[in-house]
Amino acid sequence: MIFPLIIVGTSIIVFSLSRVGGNPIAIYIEHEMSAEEVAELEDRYGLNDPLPIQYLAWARGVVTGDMGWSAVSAQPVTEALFSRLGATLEMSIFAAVVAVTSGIGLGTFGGARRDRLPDHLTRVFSISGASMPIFWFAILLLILFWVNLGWFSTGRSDPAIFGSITHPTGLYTFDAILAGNLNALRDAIWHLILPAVTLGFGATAIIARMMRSSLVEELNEDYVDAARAKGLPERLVLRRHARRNALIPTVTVIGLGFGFLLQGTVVVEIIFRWPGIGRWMADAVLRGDQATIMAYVLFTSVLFLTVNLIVDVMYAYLDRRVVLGA
Amino acid sequence: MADISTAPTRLTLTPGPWAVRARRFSEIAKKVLSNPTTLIGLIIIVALLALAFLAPVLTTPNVPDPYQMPRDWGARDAPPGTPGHPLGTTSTGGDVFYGVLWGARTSLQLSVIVVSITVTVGVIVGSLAGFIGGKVDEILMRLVDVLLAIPELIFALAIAAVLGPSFGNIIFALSVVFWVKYARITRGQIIHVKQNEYVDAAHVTGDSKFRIYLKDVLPNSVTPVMVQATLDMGGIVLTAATLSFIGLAQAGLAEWGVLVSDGQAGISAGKWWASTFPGMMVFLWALAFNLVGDGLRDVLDPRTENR
Amino acid sequence: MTATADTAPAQATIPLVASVNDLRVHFQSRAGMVHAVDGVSFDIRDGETLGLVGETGCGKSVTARAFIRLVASPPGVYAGGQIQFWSSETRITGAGPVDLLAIPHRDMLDIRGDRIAMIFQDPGKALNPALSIGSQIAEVFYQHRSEELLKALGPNPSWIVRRAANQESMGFERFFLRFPPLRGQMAKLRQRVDRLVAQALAEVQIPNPRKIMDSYPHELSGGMKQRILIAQALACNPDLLIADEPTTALDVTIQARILQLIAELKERHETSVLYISHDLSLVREICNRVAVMYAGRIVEIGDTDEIFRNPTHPYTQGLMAAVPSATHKRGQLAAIEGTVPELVDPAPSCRFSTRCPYAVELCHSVDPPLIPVASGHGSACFAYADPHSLGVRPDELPSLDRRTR
Amino acid sequence: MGSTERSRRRRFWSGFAILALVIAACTGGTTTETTGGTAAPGDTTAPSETTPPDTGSPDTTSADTTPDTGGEVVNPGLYVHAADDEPLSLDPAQVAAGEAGETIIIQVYERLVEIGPGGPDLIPSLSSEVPTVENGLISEDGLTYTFPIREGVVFHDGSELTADVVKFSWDRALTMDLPEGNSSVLSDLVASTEVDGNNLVVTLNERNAAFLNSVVTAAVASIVSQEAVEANGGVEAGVVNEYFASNMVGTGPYTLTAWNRGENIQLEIFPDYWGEPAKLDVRIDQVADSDVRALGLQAGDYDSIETDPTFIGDIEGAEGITIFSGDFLLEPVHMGMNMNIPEGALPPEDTIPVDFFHDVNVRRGFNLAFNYQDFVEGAMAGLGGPIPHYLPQGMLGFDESLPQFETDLAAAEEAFREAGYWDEGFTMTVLAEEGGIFELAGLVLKDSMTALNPAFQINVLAVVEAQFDSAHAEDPFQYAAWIKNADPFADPAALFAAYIHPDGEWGSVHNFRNAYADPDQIASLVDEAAVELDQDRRVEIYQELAQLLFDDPVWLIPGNERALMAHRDWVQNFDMNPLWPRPSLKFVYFDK
Repeated sequence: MIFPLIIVGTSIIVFSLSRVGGNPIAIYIEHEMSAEEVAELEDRYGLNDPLPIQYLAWARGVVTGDMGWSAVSAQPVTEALFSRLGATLEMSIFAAVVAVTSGIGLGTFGGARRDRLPDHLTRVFSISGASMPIFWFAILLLILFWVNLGWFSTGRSDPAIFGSITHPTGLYTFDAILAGNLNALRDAIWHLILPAVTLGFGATAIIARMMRSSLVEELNEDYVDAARAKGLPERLVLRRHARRNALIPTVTVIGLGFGFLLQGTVVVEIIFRWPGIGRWMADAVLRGDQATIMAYVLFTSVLFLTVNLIVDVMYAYLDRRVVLGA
Repeated sequence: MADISTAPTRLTLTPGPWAVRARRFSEIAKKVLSNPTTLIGLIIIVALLALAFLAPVLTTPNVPDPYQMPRDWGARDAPPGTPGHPLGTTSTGGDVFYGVLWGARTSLQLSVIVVSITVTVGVIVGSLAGFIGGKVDEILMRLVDVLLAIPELIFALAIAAVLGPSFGNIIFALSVVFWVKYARITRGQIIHVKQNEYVDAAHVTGDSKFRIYLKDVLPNSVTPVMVQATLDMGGIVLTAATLSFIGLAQAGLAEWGVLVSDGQAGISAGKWWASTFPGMMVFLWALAFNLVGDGLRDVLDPRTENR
Repeated sequence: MTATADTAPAQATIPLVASVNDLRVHFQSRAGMVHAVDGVSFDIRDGETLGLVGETGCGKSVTARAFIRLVASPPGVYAGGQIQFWSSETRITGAGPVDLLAIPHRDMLDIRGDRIAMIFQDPGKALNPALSIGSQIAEVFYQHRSEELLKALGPNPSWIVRRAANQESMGFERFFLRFPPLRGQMAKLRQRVDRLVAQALAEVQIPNPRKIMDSYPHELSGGMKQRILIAQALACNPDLLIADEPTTALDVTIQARILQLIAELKERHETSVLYISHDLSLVREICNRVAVMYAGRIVEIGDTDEIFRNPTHPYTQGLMAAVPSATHKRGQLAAIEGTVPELVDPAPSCRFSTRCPYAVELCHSVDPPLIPVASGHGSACFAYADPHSLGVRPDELPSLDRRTR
Repeated sequence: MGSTERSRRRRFWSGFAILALVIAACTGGTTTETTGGTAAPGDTTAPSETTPPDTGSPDTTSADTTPDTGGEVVNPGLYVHAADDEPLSLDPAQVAAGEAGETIIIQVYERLVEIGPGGPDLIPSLSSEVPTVENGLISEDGLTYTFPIREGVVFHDGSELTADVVKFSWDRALTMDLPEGNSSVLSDLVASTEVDGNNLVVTLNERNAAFLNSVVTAAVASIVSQEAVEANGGVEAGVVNEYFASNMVGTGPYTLTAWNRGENIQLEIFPDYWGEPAKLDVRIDQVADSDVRALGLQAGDYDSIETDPTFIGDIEGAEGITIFSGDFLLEPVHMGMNMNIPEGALPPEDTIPVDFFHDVNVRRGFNLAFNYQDFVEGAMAGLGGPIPHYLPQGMLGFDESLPQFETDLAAAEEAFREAGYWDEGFTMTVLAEEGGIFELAGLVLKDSMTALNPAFQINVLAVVEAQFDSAHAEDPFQYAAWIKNADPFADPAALFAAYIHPDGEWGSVHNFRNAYADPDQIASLVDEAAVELDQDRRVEIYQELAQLLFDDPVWLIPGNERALMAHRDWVQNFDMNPLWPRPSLKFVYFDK
């Protein structure tokens, strides 16, 4: 099992990034500080110890859940991370739903009409999602739907509505459901739509192309003709037979898509004022809050790895031909 | 399927005299071009390259550094069609037309440099791992796994933030991030190809390992790398643009990302041109290379995933 | 001219199941039109087994698929001819024959799997790996026997159940089906279907059908899968069974069993069989009549023993010479030197003339029709033609006693 | 205006057609594909199709605030300000000067005296009187200040305000003495504080004219609830108080109700406020992206937004929006010249010698070559102006007639010829903070120098805030020059101490002694002015200094920003005071 090995490796890279070149306490340093004050700070954050010691100290912290103080959010890193994680997860999940449904939809649509006009159109459409500079696209959406139509707003919720709601899960939609507050639920979903679509649109292509190519392959399989030979209508041949099997390899790229979503959140959260870990990272980068950067990068990669692990398991489960472990 | 079938079968370059290989290539080319979307992509690419190459002709290069936007502080936010500023100017009086053209040059430079660096490094590392195998393979691949575990943009962001926002540093950051995929692809291919009989045959005939590598293994590992490189040509520019948006870009550089993020506030007040034109360019650039890459991938290896 | 006229005056009294007349199936390709099947005519009589033999690429599978319009189009094109079909079930086709190439799509759907069933070459590929055996066979019953099934549920079952029985359910309907009262009805429905499936499996001598029903294809042996496919094909006991090289993918020991099984079931169900194969020895064992195909045409057709005793067409003779045995796999026909001609926009000529040792100019310029050589035995070779009717001198015809090269 | 406005809109729409298409394609396309894509039950994107957009939207209010109907008030009773960055801490003892936390602190905490809305004049606050020599609250020697503490003031936690609490608050900051904090302004001056009945008596260790304006009014001097502190971690030297880093217990017109990090900070009207109560609740949204701030203002969701001259021109003239441009900020943009470059520190591409700026001609050359016109009219969109060395307008001692640099290429050429750089030219890297006015100042400098002489190469190294600050904190400084703005100082004494005095903060870092013709003269003048209580005399001294610094500049001062803010028309009695920490707003005065 190389999983832990990779995590350790990642943590080392992350750590060295923050030490080599990066100034771990850049954020605390104001330009009118005197050298003594800087020294004092460095001492407070134990930067005078040799690097390996510092690493071990940090690593111990990571394990024990103490990753230091996140200056950009004026909270302990762990606290900040988990208070913001919900936001990002929620957006990513909704975006994933958008990406997967539209990806599979487009892929099926195109694959079933292989090399005909609809196929080409869907391909261009889905790929244009992956080629769109998100930050630009998002602004266009805001201009149209916020300023000109006033349908949507930025942010994660309307504080007036959500002020009264507690956040046991951190996912506003669930919190709203738990609170049994329909208005809040609608508000939460409403704020989710634009960011989720923007983000999901980007990841659609990955899934769509995989879905298409595997559907094309499946449609060439004998069992599809066999199904036709039974007298099944095309609808069933496509839905129950070809697509079901095409979905299996498609699952494998969902992990890839998730990575795409993760890095997309950094930009999307800036523009839609989404209080998630993506924007947390962006702030940290601009203001040099190394403790935050380290925690974020490490956590993201662990998340990314985990998702891929899950995907592999799912794949093994879905594909009857693969025997788990073998 | 019917005995006489026109179903696409996986094409890979088979070994042999260059004549054979050339024919394969022309076959592949035919197949690739038969897909209209790929064709469109190619056309766009050609157009963009033309812009890049003609930039010095169509505009008067800014002295001393043509990659710096020429700023006319007097004519800020001029709308398209203003004499001397066909596409208008930015809020700092930069000529959008100039930015769009030289931005194409910047993007070309950026992507070509990064791709050639990453492909070289990636292929070398991947070859070592795949061909030598054993411990070397083990170690290199763990490294690759580690690097792959960090999503590209985020990794690039972290590096660029540490290095500072010069053009060179951006190139460096992107190179560090993008070589990994090639290593993995090349290794996979080589391991796959190594198992084919003709390599054993070569062994029998007593060719040196390196000769076999050059003659048989490498050429057969080229195609997926080619695909990935094409896709990355677009991805790199997109990533770079995103970095500039977040704030990591060389000041005053004629680069699309910079122009877009500088011009955005303007859109809301009706000064759409400053960010729309460069935005469109980034979009077209990425779209074109993605279309072509996707087309290539469909023909060359329909099932390869890019990780 | 139809095959019947030439080859079957004697047995004309035996009713026909299908009659293929000048069937032409072409494929669009970059090079041009590929004439995969080019004017094929033959009959299938009630209860007989007709073997269709020829080497790979001769168009036999395409011909077979044409019966249920399974030729992928594009690139396939039905360029001409008819396939007359006499169904025992007038429910679908009405009285008298129908042209399978002409009837509307939904009628074809009703015929597929119900009146005409097909067994595929590779049982491993012909079963959906993601669905359980039971559900795959059940599909056939739902598709073709839903009315009967619904009757069992009493006077008027809910429309949702009805749609479910016809496999038309939408997502939300499946949701409702989980709750009473529909749940009960569905349970009953499933029960009955399962019983039918079990019967079908039992019939192909599968031990412990219930267990097999819940298993997935990858858990079963090739022979088992082929049995399942046969069971699936005969589920609605069709009038015509098309077997496309059903044993090629199996190893020899199992081949025999499967063949025997097909033979038995054919008797029991009084089904006619169109048996496609490149393997003469197999054909000899199980077929009443044989049609030999070459490059998209039938070169010789007749009763099995007649053909094997007295092969008249040079190609058939070549095949015989290359005595294939059960152990041989594809490719043993290389015994005839030369290769199959390009089928792209072919000029009128005997397709075999490029390889035929006896060919004369005539063969290179004119298409030979099927010429009766004995009762119920036709051969597409000018060697048996009557020079007068063709208006040529006798020495312009080829003679099988003198090689021209 | 109106007509150009309309034509601009038309262009907007024409250009917008394309974008609308793209968007329609995407949103529409995606949803239809979603339904067509899969029959899976519980399709999550369903709402986007089922709910009719504008009626279903929770923010229907913003639905009718498209720019065309700017009139009607959004969120009545609530004032929403869009800020560009988030506080690092809300603890007066921890927050650094010019840091976002100050914005909140001045709303929620109070000081003994405050700088009034009008301008530099002080008004009583928790001290019921402003000490002056006249009312006897300042001793003749100017060393003792007496503050009569206001009666009947309660903290947000209900506890009473007493002189002891005031003393406690100041001592707290001094004890904790966090490096990132600003406690030095207190410790530098305050010798001792005693409680005398209901008065707080402060003794200084030297006369200081700026004590009230720049020390007593500083965020670090805010009064916090002693009870609350002792209930939550108390006071520990050099240790951050995590409770007070994110909670506030003060006496101000606002109470802190919520800090949703990365999202918003919510302030509520404090009902038991001793003074004129606030009229609007306040929400400060964190909006990192300037474009989004501009859009939100137009959508009407924000009443005012953090504004930057670099894009103010863009929202200028949008309907329902007013650009407030008030007095000059007291933090001029300036370029530091390093007379203390370590050998080999400079970037490889730099060709200048380490003693480059020792030569007065070089320093004058830069000052003469810089294109002030381009910077003020271009980069600052006309919302700023040049200033004389080193007295920003609005600062005590400012005078129109003081000598100021103007672009004079001939003189600049002469200066550089004099210095001997004219013929071979030079390349110099200037460090600036990325984005916004500093980067632009760098670009203007670059353009100015190449315009003067193509052989003069300036590389603008625009780095993110973090890198700038850490580079900036290094002593000796590793680059030849940098661009940033001065820290806001209410009184010239502090300003000159930091930026002019040869042994001051920057005097020592950049070693002004290598620059000034007569450093001691400058030093003595600055010192004298700092302790002089006679305002007229101070003015004289500063103006004399201004003249000296014109002949012998150690800074290049591109210009000075005006206090600048874009806000909705419906905000009533909107006002800014540059002497308040950014964004120089006190919400208590606003209504809408």
